Amino acid sequence: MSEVIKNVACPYCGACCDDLVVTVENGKILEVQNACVIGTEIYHHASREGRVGSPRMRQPDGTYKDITYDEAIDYTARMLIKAKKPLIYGFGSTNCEGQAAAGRVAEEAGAVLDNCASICHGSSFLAIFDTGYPSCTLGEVKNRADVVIYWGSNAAHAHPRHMSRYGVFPRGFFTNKGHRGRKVITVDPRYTDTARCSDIFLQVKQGHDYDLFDAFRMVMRGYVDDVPEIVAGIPKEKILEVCDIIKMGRYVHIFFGMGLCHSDGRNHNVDIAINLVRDINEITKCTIMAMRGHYNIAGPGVVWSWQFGFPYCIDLSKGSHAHMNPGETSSVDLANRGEVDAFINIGTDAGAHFPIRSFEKLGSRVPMVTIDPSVNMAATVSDVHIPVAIVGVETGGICYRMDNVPIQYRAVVPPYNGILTDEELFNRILNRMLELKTEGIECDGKWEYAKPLPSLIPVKIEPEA
Amino acid sequence: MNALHLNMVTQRAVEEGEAMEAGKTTQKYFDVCTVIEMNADDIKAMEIPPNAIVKVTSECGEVIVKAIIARQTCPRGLCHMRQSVWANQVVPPRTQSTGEPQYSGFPVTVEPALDARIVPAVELVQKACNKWNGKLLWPM
Amino acid sequence: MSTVTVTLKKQPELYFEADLITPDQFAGKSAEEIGAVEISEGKIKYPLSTVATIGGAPGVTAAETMIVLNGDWSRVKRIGQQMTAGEIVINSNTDMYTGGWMKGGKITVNGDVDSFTGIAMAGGELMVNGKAENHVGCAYRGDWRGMTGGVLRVTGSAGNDIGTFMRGGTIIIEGDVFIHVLTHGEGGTIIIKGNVEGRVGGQAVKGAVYVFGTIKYMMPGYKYVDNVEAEIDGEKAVFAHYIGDLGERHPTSKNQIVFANLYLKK
Amino acid sequence: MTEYIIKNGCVVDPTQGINSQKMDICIKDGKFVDKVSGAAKVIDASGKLVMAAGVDIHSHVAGPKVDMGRLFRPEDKLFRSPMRGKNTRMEMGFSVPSTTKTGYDYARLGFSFVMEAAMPPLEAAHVHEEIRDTPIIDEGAMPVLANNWFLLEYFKNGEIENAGAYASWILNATRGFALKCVNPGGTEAWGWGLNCITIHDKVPYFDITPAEIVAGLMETNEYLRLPHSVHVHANNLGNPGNYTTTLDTLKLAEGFAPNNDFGREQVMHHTHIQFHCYGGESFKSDSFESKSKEVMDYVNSRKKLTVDIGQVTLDETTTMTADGPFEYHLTHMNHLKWSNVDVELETAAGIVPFVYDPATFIAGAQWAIGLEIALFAKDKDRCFVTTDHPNAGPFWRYPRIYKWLLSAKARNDVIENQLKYGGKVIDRTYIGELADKEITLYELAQMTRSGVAKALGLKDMYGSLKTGLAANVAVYDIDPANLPSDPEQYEKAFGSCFAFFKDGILAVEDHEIVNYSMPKKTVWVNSIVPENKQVKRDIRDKFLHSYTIALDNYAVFDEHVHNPYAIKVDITS
Repeated sequence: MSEVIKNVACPYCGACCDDLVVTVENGKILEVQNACVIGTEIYHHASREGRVGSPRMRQPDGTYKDITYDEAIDYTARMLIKAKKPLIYGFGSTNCEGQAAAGRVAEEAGAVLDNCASICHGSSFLAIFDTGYPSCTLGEVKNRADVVIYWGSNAAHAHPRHMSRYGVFPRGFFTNKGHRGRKVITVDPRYTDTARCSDIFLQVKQGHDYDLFDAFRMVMRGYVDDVPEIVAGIPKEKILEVCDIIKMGRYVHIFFGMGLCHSDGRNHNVDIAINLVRDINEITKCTIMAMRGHYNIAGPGVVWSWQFGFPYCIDLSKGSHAHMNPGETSSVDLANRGEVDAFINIGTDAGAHFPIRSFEKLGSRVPMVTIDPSVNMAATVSDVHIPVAIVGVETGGICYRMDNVPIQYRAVVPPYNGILTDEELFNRILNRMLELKTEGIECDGKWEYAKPLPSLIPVKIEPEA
Repeated sequence: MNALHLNMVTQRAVEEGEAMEAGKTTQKYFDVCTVIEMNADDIKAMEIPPNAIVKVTSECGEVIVKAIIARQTCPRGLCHMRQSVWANQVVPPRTQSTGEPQYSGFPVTVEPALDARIVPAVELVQKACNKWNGKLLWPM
Repeated sequence: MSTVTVTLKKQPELYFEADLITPDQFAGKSAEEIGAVEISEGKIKYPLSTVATIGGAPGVTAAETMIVLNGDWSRVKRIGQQMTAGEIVINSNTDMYTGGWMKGGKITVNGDVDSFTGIAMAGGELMVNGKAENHVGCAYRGDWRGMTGGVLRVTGSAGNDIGTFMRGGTIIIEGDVFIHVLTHGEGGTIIIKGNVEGRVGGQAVKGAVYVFGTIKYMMPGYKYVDNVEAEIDGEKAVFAHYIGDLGERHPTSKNQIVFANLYLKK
Repeated sequence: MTEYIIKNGCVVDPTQGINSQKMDICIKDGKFVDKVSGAAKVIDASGKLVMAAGVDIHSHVAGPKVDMGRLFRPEDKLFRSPMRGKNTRMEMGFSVPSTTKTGYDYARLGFSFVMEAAMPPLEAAHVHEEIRDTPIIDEGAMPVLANNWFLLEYFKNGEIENAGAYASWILNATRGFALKCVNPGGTEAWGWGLNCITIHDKVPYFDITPAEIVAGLMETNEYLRLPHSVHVHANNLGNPGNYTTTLDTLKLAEGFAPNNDFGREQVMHHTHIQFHCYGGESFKSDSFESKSKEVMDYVNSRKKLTVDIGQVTLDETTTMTADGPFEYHLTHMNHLKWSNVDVELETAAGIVPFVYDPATFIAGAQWAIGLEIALFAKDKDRCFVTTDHPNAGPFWRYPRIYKWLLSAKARNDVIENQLKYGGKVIDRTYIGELADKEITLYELAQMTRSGVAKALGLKDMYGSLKTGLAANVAVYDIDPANLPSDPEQYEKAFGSCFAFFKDGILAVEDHEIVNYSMPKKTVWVNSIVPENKQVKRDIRDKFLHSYTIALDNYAVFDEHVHNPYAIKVDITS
């Protein structure tokens, strides 16, 4: 008998659409309704042949051999204890319960705890540290906003249902004309599919958003005459036209994305955007929101802030207190500088998404464990790969949407092959660490690193056939 | 045929997102990510046909991909690669001490390499990590 | 002044953190006690004597103590952190946070430094005979109180974020700088002898920047007002004087709006 | 189970009229008992003060804005966090402590129950996650409702039964404890960048006034017979001259009478009233003045009101409130970073760091006003010590406030030596008139224990040493028979209790946290009302058209509520 499960929240992007309808039968997913193409793919992936059903360990010939959870947990626990400064990075697709459990493990391990924001909206965190975050929940945009700006954000691709659920098209309480009542402005160096849905497109010169924001702020502060004729490739008259739309708006909202965080200046592109929002509030209501990537990438920021006071890049190696300073304690910098001696890649794929010049310094030098439901690039070079249940498909839990609203996820099928959830896995790693410590295993400061198991010596490169 | 010096951005595309969720070892992921999106006039200026194979070189590496006319228009001088294993072969790891690599806005040289082989993701990553044993364990 | 010489013998696998290598910590201590000062690498803390040889003796107070660091300190962070008096001479490159939160005394680095040099510096003198990376004399994350005093000089080039959230003191970069100078500044002076790529004085409320070279991309929010002649860091020159950032808030004093000032050598 | 006897302590318990009597307190199976066997573990409390564990009526300790306060202030941690103890987890943060530090610090102060002051219903699951990770203390949380679209509409139409049915649904859905009112109407107006300053300003579109909202909430509260009264943060917080708004708001209580089975006597609790007792027209010392006397004269004359003080502690702290427009106003005064979250259909929140600098006149005046309120209060069972943590200062400064209240000398020391404008503060406030006034330990117990528990409707759970109640008790290094001559001893003793039992489990022994893994409760009110089809329809409709999450995903799932303890209130029977 097939069963229809309603109001299922989608484990793909930060929009966390919670209106999916999933049809299942005998633990298999038959159909997914309401999801975008990417979300649909996640559910189908769960039922696909060839999933990893057991922890596996890399062999000398580069193949993998199944091991038990106990063996995988013991390896991970020893690695965490022995390493002088292990890095636990990822959590893009982990629920908050798993992230909280990981926090306890990291504290016990004296690890650096970091999440994907480190290479994504980390710059936004830096900006929020410096200027704050005048924001709102997505319903405010839906119900009130009549001017919506997508700045350096390609929602059409990265958050496929964002525009229809929140940003552009929905009819809300005070916005019952839907998109006809909204002015939509996109700022991007490329004419993206998001720009195509907009009333106005500002083709900013790549890397010069900061200058354009400054010009906007000058207009808001009344220095119209002093604005140069062209700023960042945009003619002054166009800037003034957009500023007029903003000033006439009843409720203005800015969504910003990687275009700001990934280009020169990083956090300052965001903090000047936030300062523009402060300026606009003198004239009319305005809020801003980071287009967070993964469905629960806001989660670790929230959870670790209450555990340690910092959202990411948390160095717990001192044991006495937590320290955070991105640029030093951020995963990519740690990798670049050779500052960690063990690596757990969890719920992400550093192998695919770090610059290879950063990742190779981890992948070729330090013991590595990947915790992820699927085979990803990091898993293909890890010493141990531990599969876990897919959040939102095989286990529920709390996840934070891009606006930090907690969304309660549901399991629609049981975990494949009885694999563990992230939370169960981390709790068992913690228990094993405590056991090992009572057995006298410790980080003893010997210069050689905890020896990799004999079977894990890196495979020698053969010349290409 | 000419080489071009362009400004590169690497970002998400829905095709890449969908393929990624299907699996990074799949043919689908390979097909949608091994491309560099360029302005049609830039491709013309290189004197290559669209969809020709090119070599993209940055300050820190190189990668072989197909040059296509951008699905989402790039102005001249700007090119785009979908964030992926291939894009990250050339993304500079420098972070300006913020933790974030230079994913967008770095100079690249694009030159024709019509006979070059586009390398699968696993091979690229395993080679970089000194863990390549000569065969793909995850056939596409 | 009494001198302690510390020669690093053992290199870390990762990085050392040496926030306890300051005249304040060394003053009045015996050789044995200095040898017991902790230097950490990740989770592990080593007595200094196990990784370095120590010679000489400190003074009774920090002000009477000079520390000379020999050997290779390029993988050592936090030297001179929070020092209040005395002197440190580093005959080597160093890593991050050199002279961070320092309040007094003098540090001389005969080599290059990494990022966060002189972070939130409040006083004293920090001299780098080499180049620096990013975030020179900047604020700690989230703090609106950046560098508040002292003099920080780098003879070579520097990266981005020079004097972010600066409120006082002087930073001199003799070489080139990439982007972001005096961003969010509310005081202090930054002198750049070389060229800057851009973003000079963005979101600055108050403070002054002198640039002897060129600025490739000027912030739109800066407005030319006049030419001024001044002697800056021993060099007399005529500067084009700009005020800004017009996009930022500014206080008023005696009914006059107070801007940040940018002086670009003509 | 383990038995304990706290021997020879000097006991203060206003709920039994015990004032500094030497007696033993016995604990068995987690409860206070009359006697224990000879096997009981002895805690020697001779020469020490024994009180029921403290109860906090208003503290921002868990939830989205508290966490944003942590997140966006890394500098609040830098060089300002204690080093990790031997048996405890890391403790991070000065003004907004991490959850572990929150639990530990409350235990060190000898507190057993803390009311989270503002829970946005949409984000209730977040509050409960943090409660799970806060050790030792029992907690409850109050959903913020005074700008809720449903209630604005019901109040506008005078539909109290519908309002009651909705409020009851919200309490159950969020596992909430009481009806919280923050800047009634003003926060909804903030959705358009506006505010409601007086209680008669109309809310845009909804065409209702703050006065009608507050009255509606009181009527609803008594209709539902809830343990706690409406918990009010009035309009016009923090502005010079706002005391008239405060009096207008307090007077709204006159038409209502308490209706409950929990022994609660008030119909309105006005929180952090220090921020609402300002006269004058500006913050300048020639205009600003204290109106604490005017407000407290009224409060003293009305049994139906309780207040807490919201004492300024003269620290660098982090302000956070559902009063969104106020925080916007504040960021324009100090130019520091500003966070804001407008929550769809419900509420908002703003967060701004703030330095109460003793070198400014205004911080000194605010400091004085809080103490005046406590000292003017005639009935100490109706006036409670808080800092509106972390708004006026962090909660772990309570011992310092106790010191200022217990010792006139300590207070005068601040005026003379710490405040730059002590003289001006005396001129513009009443603190000089109260120069000799001191409270007693008995009164302190009322203001931090018995009175608080009664006002919350929790007198049968907390704030008392009566036999049969859960054994929550603290022992301090103060000898009531021989009070310290140095007031600093008060701060030291109350800041680090000698021993603390949570539900009969020893959490603090000899000033050290020895156990933080005991079960802790989430106390909530399970309100039961007659079935109401209209309200059900309205809820469905709003979720269909206005909310961005599905109705089925709104109520906190059972598995996300940690160790729930429901207080059932059924008005159908």
